[in-house]
Amino acid sequence: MAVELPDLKINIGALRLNNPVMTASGTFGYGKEFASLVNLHRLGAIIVKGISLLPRPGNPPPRLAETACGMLNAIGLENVGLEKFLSDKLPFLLGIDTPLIVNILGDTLEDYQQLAARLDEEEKVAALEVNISCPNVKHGGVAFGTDPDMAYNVTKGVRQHFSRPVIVKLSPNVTDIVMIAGAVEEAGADAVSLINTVLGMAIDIEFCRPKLANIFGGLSGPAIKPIALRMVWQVADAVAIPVIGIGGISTPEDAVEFMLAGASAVQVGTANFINPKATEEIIQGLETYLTEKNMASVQELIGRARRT
Amino acid sequence: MAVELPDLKINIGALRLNNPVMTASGTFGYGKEFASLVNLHRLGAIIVKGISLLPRPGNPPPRLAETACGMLNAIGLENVGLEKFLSDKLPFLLGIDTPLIVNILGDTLEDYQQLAARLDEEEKVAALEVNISCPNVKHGGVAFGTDPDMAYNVTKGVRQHFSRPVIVKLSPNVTDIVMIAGAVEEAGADAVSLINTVLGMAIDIEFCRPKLANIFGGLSGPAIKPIALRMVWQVADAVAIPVIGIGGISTPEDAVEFMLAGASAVQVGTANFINPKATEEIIQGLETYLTEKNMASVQELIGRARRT
Amino acid sequence: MQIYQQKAEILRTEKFTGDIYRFSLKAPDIAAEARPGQFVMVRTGEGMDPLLRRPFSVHQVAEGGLVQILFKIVGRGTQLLSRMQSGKYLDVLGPLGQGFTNGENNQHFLVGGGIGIAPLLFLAKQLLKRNEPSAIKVLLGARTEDEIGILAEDFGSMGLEVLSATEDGSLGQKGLVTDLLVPINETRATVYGCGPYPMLRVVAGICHTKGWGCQVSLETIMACGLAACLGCTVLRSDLKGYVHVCKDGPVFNADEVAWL
Amino acid sequence: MQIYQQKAEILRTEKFTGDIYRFSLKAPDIAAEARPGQFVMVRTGEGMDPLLRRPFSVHQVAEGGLVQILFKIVGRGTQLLSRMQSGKYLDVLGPLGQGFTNGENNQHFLVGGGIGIAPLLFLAKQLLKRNEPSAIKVLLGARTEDEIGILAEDFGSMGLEVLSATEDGSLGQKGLVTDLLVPINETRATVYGCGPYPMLRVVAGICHTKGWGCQVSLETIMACGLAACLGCTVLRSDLKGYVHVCKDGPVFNADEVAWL
Ligand SMILES: Cc1cc2nc3c(=O)[nH]c(=O)nc-3n(C[C@H](O)[C@H](O)[C@H](O)COP(=O)(O)OP(=O)(O)OC[C@H]3O[C@@H](n4cnc5c(N)ncnc54)[C@H](O)[C@@H]3O)c2cc1C
Ligand SMILES: Cc1cc2nc3c(=O)[nH]c(=O)nc-3n(C[C@H](O)[C@H](O)[C@H](O)COP(=O)(O)OP(=O)(O)OC[C@H]3O[C@@H](n4cnc5c(N)ncnc54)[C@H](O)[C@@H]3O)c2cc1C
Ligand SMILES: Cc1cc2nc3c(=O)[nH]c(=O)nc-3n(C[C@H](O)[C@H](O)[C@H](O)COP(=O)(O)O)c2cc1C
Ligand SMILES: Cc1cc2nc3c(=O)[nH]c(=O)nc-3n(C[C@H](O)[C@H](O)[C@H](O)COP(=O)(O)O)c2cc1C
Ligand code: FES
Ligand code: FES
Repeated sequence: MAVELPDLKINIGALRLNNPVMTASGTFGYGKEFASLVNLHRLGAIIVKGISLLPRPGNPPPRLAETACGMLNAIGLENVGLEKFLSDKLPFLLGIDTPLIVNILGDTLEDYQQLAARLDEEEKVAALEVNISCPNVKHGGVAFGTDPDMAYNVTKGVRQHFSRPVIVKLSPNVTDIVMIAGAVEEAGADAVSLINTVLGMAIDIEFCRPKLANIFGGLSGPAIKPIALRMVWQVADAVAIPVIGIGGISTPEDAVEFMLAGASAVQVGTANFINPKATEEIIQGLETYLTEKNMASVQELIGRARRT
Repeated sequence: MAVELPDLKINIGALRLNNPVMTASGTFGYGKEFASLVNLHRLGAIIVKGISLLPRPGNPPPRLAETACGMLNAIGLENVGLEKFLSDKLPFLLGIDTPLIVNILGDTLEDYQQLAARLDEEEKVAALEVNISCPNVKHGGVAFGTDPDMAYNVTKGVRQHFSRPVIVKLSPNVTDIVMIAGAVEEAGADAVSLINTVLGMAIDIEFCRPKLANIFGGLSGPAIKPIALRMVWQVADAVAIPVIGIGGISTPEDAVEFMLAGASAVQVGTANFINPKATEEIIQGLETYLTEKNMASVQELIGRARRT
Repeated sequence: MQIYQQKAEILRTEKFTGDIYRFSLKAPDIAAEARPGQFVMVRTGEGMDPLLRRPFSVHQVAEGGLVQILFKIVGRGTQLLSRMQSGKYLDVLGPLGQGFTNGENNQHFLVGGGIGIAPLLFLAKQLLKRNEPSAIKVLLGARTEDEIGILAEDFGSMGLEVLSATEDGSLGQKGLVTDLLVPINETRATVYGCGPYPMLRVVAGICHTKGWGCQVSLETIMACGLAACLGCTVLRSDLKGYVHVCKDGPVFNADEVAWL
Repeated sequence: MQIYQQKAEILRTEKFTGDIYRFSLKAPDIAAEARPGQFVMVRTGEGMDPLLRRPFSVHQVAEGGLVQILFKIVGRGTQLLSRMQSGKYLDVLGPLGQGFTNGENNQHFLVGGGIGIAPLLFLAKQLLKRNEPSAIKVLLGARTEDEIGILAEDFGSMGLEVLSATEDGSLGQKGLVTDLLVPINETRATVYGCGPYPMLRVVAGICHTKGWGCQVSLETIMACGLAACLGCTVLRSDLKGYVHVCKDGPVFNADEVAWL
């Protein structure tokens, strides 16, 4: 008797994924870095390091600090820039039979629009993920993602210049993430992903100074999972578009939690550093969990804990 | 030759403490619970469980869930109420030669004012700590602490009805904690303490439901330390009144970090559960650190990492 | 009541079948104070993850300041604990909570389900000080023999009658421990129950029907064990408020709490 | 280049004085690929705290698929690691980064400070394949004999001349390892330096003055070791951008990086 494997396929708007497990931007390089450790073809989607129009050198070191069950990073959005991404990084990804999602960031609305327009020309780019946790240089450096109007405008701009799905990635450093999610939904986002890192810091008590040259950094890893899960729950309650859960996901059980809370898919971030095979193990574990629970499709998980 | 011990004394406005280590509200009961484990006379101050005008039964169970390097609680502000506090709990505390700070909470502005007025009559109450993370029932349940105007009004109300120092305890679940801190300073707070717990949740994947009956709960413990430290740094930069650091402090090193970031004192919360002797060990460890660093007074630590 | 936080040396570790372990800890202060039904809070490691202490009933106290705990691996904390070796030290807090009280009745039934048998050996010893062995019966239930086999022998060697029920019939009667309780005809008896909540609910029901005294030891998730966090609540029988397991319990009269 | 994530059995642990340990790990894939100067990322425990892997140079590879690391306890991760016993498995990722390259010059100076000597044994073996023992000299520095004593013997038994300097004079010359370098008169030489940043800066300066080749192995805090997190940066010598230690290094030509 043939045993039916559960169906892991999910859709994020028009985006069809073989399974709901993606790599979080900035934690998986441009894919190639993990080629000898992970079967890239097996992933739900690959999301690459955030790309800006021009290359960015990033922040001075130290850029990293470890914290309890977490880490702080102040990479400063170092990246090779759009052109070099297209010429040096994209060719390798063309050979990988997995949807590619490009994470974009900018200093201004126009930056985002230009990135969207240029990436729209590349068929391989299945979707964009718009990082709105960046400071808006024309608005005194307030992050796009902390103001509903700015979040609306960025989303709208990208939406108008990109024909395939647009995912907007939300910042957790806000009083009311539901309000921001609502704004980007209204602006035409096909999905939201959350959360980006939580602003934090650490101090070196020997040298009496912040551990990061940038003083502040983004907290990620298992420590932030409860915060991320809460926000996913709140947003999934409030918007009609799919929600992608991110934050501390390290095991299949973590991924299940996010899907039960209402996420249609998940991203694995910091866990890639600790266990480069995390994504594959999570995909495998999801299958096992569904089998044990006698569920035919991973879609049955989505929001299930909110219905009981 | 007599070795000079470093001086641990600090002031929070008019409040003079023998050392900067206090117990965080809700994690040390009413003091008596720890009497056989900690020398209560040795503490900088004792802050008791939050008191409301009337007793509160709190939330249904389960109220607790463990997370990575942290825990979630949804106690629901269970407490014995003002009268029973005065009749049953205060007498024991009168016998302890350590400043007593009463943490207060309410549903309305009037609640806070009444609490302040009644507690002003008790000489033993050296200061109030005003928990503004509670929902304002007259404002659709939005937490007082997430809106600068409401935070201002609560502070002002308490200020007018209490003659000794008023500490306002800030919620981290906001976009801009500096703005809230500024509002309460303007309203006459003598100090701010931060942070209260971070809103989070956890899901039981066997039973497919939130682990807490209340769905959401407050995240505390080492996991939130980087967030707390960042907020202390930001607030200490912006206000002139003393800042009291709270969040994941478990070791002397943690306490030093908060003081270097700008805190004049610290509170130990969740660590009391894991190591009931944590407060005493932290006091001892601060002394050792200062001795090793050749510092004569703990005051030299305050904000030191912000000056280099 | 005095509570101690002690670094207790692990003097002996025993592994039973069914992922059950018994640790003997050198904790003289706690041993001197502990009473049957009380518990200790144990750190399962040095790091911050897992963060919280884990509660375990005092399984027995013995000569030389020994405190024993009997535990089953059910998650990460108990897993870590099970790997500790003798010679290492555990950070133990206790004794905590309210234990069993000696029932007024002439017949005593100790009813344990699964790892819930942990505190009953200590209780039996205590009861034997004031009662004839014939007045004490031990009823043990488990999924399979593994989980209670050894303990059944321990009770036997104390001269107590032991009745067992296992779900798979591998020891004693096939069925639930509560099945053993139903046919018993006594007018005045006290039941001391310890085990999973569904079992205790049935035990409470049976006792209520028969008019017996019933003391149950409840479990909840705990953060402090010290009545400080207020996290370990269960609903009171009047449905109007809560009791706290670590302070008002873990042993309750069955009619103090709501059975949902 | 192939990178492996392996569960490597700890076959042997050696404890030296000065809180230094040498572990021999069974990691055949990594052993087969590793080159001197490359490193591995090791999980120091199973839990989530400490979270990140820790980088260690490949100290040696040996017959039977063995990879050795030599490490010093400096914090929590190395503390945990030091307590692991043989028979346990470590999660090891590697080999990573760019190692040393065989200098073109006829004289080779291996300069190690403190625990920085870790990768030099492997390098020495490699250089010996293409060079006479007389063309290779080892200069070791440390605070006190403890930290380098054993290793000095290892180099000696390979037939290499070893010069030592200790700050307390307990082994070799009293002073810094860089003091040993200054008086050497060679026109064409390559220095391979490994140790604390201040030492490497001096080494780079001396080599610059003397016109020698200079390769240094740098340390930074790392999260991934895979060129993915972009956290392990050091400033480029043109001051206009950064190199990444885990990908472009850990071994750099001294003139590639800024010396601040
Ligand atoms: C007063 C008291 C006395 C106890 N005595 C014993 C004893 O003598 N021997 C013994 O083996 N166990 C005893 N327990 C239960 C024991 O505390 C739990 O099994 C242990 O905390 C689980 O820890 P873990 O890290 O292995 O599991 P976790 O990974 O924390 O959890 C695994 C599963 O167990 C559940 N769980 C966790 N903690 C508790 C808890 N405190 N109560 C009920 N369920 C829980 C979780 O919800 C989860 O489903 C007692 C509990 C209490 C409250
Ligand atoms: C490429 C490379 C190769 C290395 N090879 C070796 C080796 O062969 N043997 C050896 O003993 N050590 C080596 N190190 C250093 C080693 O990685 C650190 O000592 C270790 O990570 C400290 O971990 P910990 O948890 O014990 O200390 P922590 O508690 O994390 O930190 C203790 C102190 O060490 C500092 N520190 C932590 N990590 C690093 C790091 N990666 N680089 C520099 N300083 C750090 C911290 O800032 C802190 O001051 C190497 C580092 C790198 C980058
Ligand atoms: C080193 C590092 C770099 C990151 N870079 C980016 C980035 O370029 N763009 C982005 O949207 N998010 C970035 N993130 C955020 C992650 O994608 C993710 O949202 C966050 O780390 C939370 O998930 P985690 O806890 O699983 O890591 C970065 C995170 C880390 C740790
Ligand atoms: C179980 C529990 C109960 C708490 N009750 C209160 C309270 O009544 N009033 C209050 O202001 N804060 C309360 N807090 C918040 C703590 O005082 C503290 O701000 C928070 O836990 C962060 O510090 P920590 O990480 O050291 O625990 C409570 C925290 C916990 C864990
Ligand atoms: S466990 Fe904290 S009050 Fe009971
Ligand atoms: S350690 Fe992550 S890029 Fe080098």
